Amino acid sequence: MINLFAYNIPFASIFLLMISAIITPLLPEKNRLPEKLSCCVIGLVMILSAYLLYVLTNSGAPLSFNFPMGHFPAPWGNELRAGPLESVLSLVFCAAMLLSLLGNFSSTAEDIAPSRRQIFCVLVNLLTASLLALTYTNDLFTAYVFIEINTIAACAIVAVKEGAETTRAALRYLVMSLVGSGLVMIAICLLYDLTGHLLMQNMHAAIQVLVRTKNYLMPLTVSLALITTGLAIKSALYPFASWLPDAHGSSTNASSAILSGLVLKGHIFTIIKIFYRVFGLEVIHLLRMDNVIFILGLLAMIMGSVHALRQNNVKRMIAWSSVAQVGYIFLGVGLNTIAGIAAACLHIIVHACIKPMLFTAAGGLSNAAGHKKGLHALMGTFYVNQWAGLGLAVGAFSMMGIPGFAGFASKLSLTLASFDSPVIIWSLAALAASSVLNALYYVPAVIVILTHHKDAHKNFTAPAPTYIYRDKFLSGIILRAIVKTYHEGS
Amino acid sequence: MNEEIKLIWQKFFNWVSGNGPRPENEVIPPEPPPDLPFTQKPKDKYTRFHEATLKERYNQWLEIHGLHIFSLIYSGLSVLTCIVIVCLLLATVAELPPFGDEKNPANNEVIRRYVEHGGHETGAQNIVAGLILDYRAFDTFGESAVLFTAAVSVLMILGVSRRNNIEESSPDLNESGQNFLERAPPVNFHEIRQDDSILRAVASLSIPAILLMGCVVVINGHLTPGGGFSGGAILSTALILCANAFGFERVHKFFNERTFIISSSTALMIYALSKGYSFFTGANHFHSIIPKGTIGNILSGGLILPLNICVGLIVAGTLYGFYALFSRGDI
Amino acid sequence: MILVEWLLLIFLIVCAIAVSISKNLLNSVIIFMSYSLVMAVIWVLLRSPDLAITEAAVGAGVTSVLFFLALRKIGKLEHNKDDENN
Amino acid sequence: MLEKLFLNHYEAAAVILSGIGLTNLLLQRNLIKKIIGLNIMDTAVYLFLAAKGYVEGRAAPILLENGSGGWLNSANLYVNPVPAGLVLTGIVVSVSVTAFALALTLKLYEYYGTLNIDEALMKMTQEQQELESKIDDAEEEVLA
Repeated sequence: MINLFAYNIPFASIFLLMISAIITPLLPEKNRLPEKLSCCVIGLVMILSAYLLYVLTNSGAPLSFNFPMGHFPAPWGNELRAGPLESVLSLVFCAAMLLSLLGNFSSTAEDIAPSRRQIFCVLVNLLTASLLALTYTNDLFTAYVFIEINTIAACAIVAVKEGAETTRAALRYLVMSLVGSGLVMIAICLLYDLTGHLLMQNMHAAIQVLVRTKNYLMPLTVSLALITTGLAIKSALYPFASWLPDAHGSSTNASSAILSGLVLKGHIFTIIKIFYRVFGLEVIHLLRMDNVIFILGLLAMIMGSVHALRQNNVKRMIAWSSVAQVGYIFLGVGLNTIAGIAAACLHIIVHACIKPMLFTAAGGLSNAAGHKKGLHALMGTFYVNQWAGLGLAVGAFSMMGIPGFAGFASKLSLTLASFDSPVIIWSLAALAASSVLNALYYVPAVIVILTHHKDAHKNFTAPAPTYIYRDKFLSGIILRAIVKTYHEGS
Repeated sequence: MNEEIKLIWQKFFNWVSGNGPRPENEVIPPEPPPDLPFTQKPKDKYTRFHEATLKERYNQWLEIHGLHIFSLIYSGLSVLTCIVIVCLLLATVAELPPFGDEKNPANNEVIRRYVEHGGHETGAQNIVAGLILDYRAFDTFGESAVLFTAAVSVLMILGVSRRNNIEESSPDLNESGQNFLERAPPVNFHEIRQDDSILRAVASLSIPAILLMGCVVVINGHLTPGGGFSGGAILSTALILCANAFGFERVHKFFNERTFIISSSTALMIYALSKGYSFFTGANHFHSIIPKGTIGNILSGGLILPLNICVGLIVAGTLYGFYALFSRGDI
Repeated sequence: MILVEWLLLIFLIVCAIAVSISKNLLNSVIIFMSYSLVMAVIWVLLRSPDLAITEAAVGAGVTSVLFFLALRKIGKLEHNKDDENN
Repeated sequence: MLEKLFLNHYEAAAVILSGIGLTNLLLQRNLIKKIIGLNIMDTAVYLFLAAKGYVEGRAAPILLENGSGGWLNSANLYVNPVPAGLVLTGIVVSVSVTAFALALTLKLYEYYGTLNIDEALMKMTQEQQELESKIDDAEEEVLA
């Protein structure tokens, strides 16, 4: 049995974030107090998650436990479930959130008016709380409610930077997300009707019975298809990803970092949970959803990179690259093996760490170039803001999958995972093609920022703040990746 | 009779189209013609020209970029998708367990416990109230958080931006001529204020009744249908009516942005803390000190009554806040 | 009783179609309001009085008021625009 | 199949309504109508859920007195309370989402003077082009 303190951490982390969101509007706006408070709380939650991970992996306790929310046991009340994977994800989410906030501390001040900044903090806290709730929850309807919080908070975070473009992007994002959540809601209703439960393990048992007796196979397929489509829209799988570059490209740097690093991941992890915990991999295979996901993942890997190649705006380029990376994750999910899902989780973590860094670095570079976002305008910015330049380079190498960087580990595990599956040729070809395409747009970007520009001193403004946080971060990633695969394997 | 309906329609129409009340033309309003709803209203020359050009420019733009076909395909595809979805879902529905049958999978041991033990486990007579505020309270907490998120976001989008813009008007927006609203003078109280004596008389009679009704619905949430959310919505209508009849300044005296934020944050905080206490004690198998009371009494249901009051406060404040923000961009 | 149910359901569908094809936003909103009211009645038939109260207060009340306010504000904005440009 | 649809008429109606709502949400160019479509879809889903909770001949889930001071708490007397609870939550969610979407729509109208996202996109791209050409001109002047 794990100790009482660690046992309460999942609940405590969600509630701490909620409470800090609730009291933030009451704080004075002076001294950027709200932002400091949210950073502190997110940092605290990060430490708590790390401790939970430590306890879960080292104490010889059972690897996961259920936490009933209230006085009533499993099928009657809500429940949280925490295991190593959940605690790793919450640790990564909190860390990425904290670093995105700290790394963009000054650009946030430039982009957002003070009174909006306070609300921005409320939204960030709510977003983190909803992400953690999505990570820990064991109940489908709770997941739906927190998906909605996530949606509203994410759209509001896009719109937090005032301007015509962000408003349009936020609306577009909102409409697409609402289509997604509508589909998810329909699917949850169907599943509730078929199984009579909302809790994941009870649903799983009921679905196994239904499949064994070959009852209601068609409604099951439809609900699976609907819930997958809904969440795929929200997590920007390729044909549904048209909203992403707008939303991520136009908002303030902190928002882009948070959105593309974390919000997408929350939805993807929900899909993985539904596949793995609600339906079970055999049922997914039986209902043919794995093939669909696999093909869409392949498509996203290629098309995301192709779109990214055509962009001139550096933030939009990185946003389209997110679409390609989401494709990698779905490729892993579509392999429909334990190894595939482990690789997908690993890529979620890697991408959640690197994408915020890329956005932060790109934001820092474009600030250094006088708030221009065109790729050619960034020429030589490395020499103005070395940390940001280094961050962009490291992130780019990692995205390309150069050995020694974090992206390599996840691409390697994806490759290894696809060895067992009959579709190995396709997945290997797509991995190779996508890596080459990644290189085709990331390498020129790195070269551009490294090229010495003789007018550098004239145009460029003062360097952006330190990005030192970013690098410490990265060295830990590979280590964590290994820990993670170890847990999935065991 | 017909004339009266026309007159009422006219008033409503004027209100919606933003022309405000016209107490002086109680007899027969001269303009605009009553049958034309506001979207088809003949507009001033410039606007019509402007909208026409916008449409034209839009069509041209579609053609230039070769998007016309794309937009047609998009429309066709979405209709097709929806037909496919409807057919698929209809086929699914045909396979689902039959309607109203008691042997449906949903009527399982979970429901049995809710009904059979719900009474003494939660102390609430209304099973739904016990369900959402005790058994599945985490969902409901999430729901309040959704409302809070939306309130804060709408405040940010409509309220705060306006305040900032008036204080430190951003030059780049005004230069491009885009932001015509920001150049409009800020709305003052007098402009919206209604001098309708009938409305005032009716409002002063009905506002206490509505408030009472709202309180009854909130406080009896664990005994009868209703509860924090519906009661809060009723309470907010009393505030809205007050603002409409006596002007926003009256409401502003006791309910402004500061009180809005303080009241909803405090209520949500009480909600979170009390629910957190009950989650904590429940999960750790500690004894909870909250008495359940006897079913059917007003003081029963453990935490449900205070939680309903908190939710009612949040909802009333938030919905009035939405109203105020939408109608004048400030609370 | 069955007949009433069917009538109400058909009314809902007609309302939904009318909302989508009506050219006038104000009409759409009013039709949507009646849709919500009928939905509240149906929920009473389905033995869910809690839902009926909430839907009547929220769907037919608050949501419609928000739509009206939005339309009104758009009308108002157009007026401002006209005033400024004339 | 048709017979079963007649049997499940509430669900069938709910499904058709949600299809119409979804069409509106996807297809309509006008944002206000999109949002109405969203509301139709949401209420349709709630109708589906509420219909799923209904059981023929049972009472609303509020405990009835049994005449001797006790409560009738047999599970065979009341309809399923879970869908009602879920729908209550869902209604709050949809009204919050509606308010938020309408606020964004108003903001869009302030900026672009249109309720159509595509027209707004067009306006934006054209303005960007104008702005870029202006910047180019300015740069050329500086260079000259």
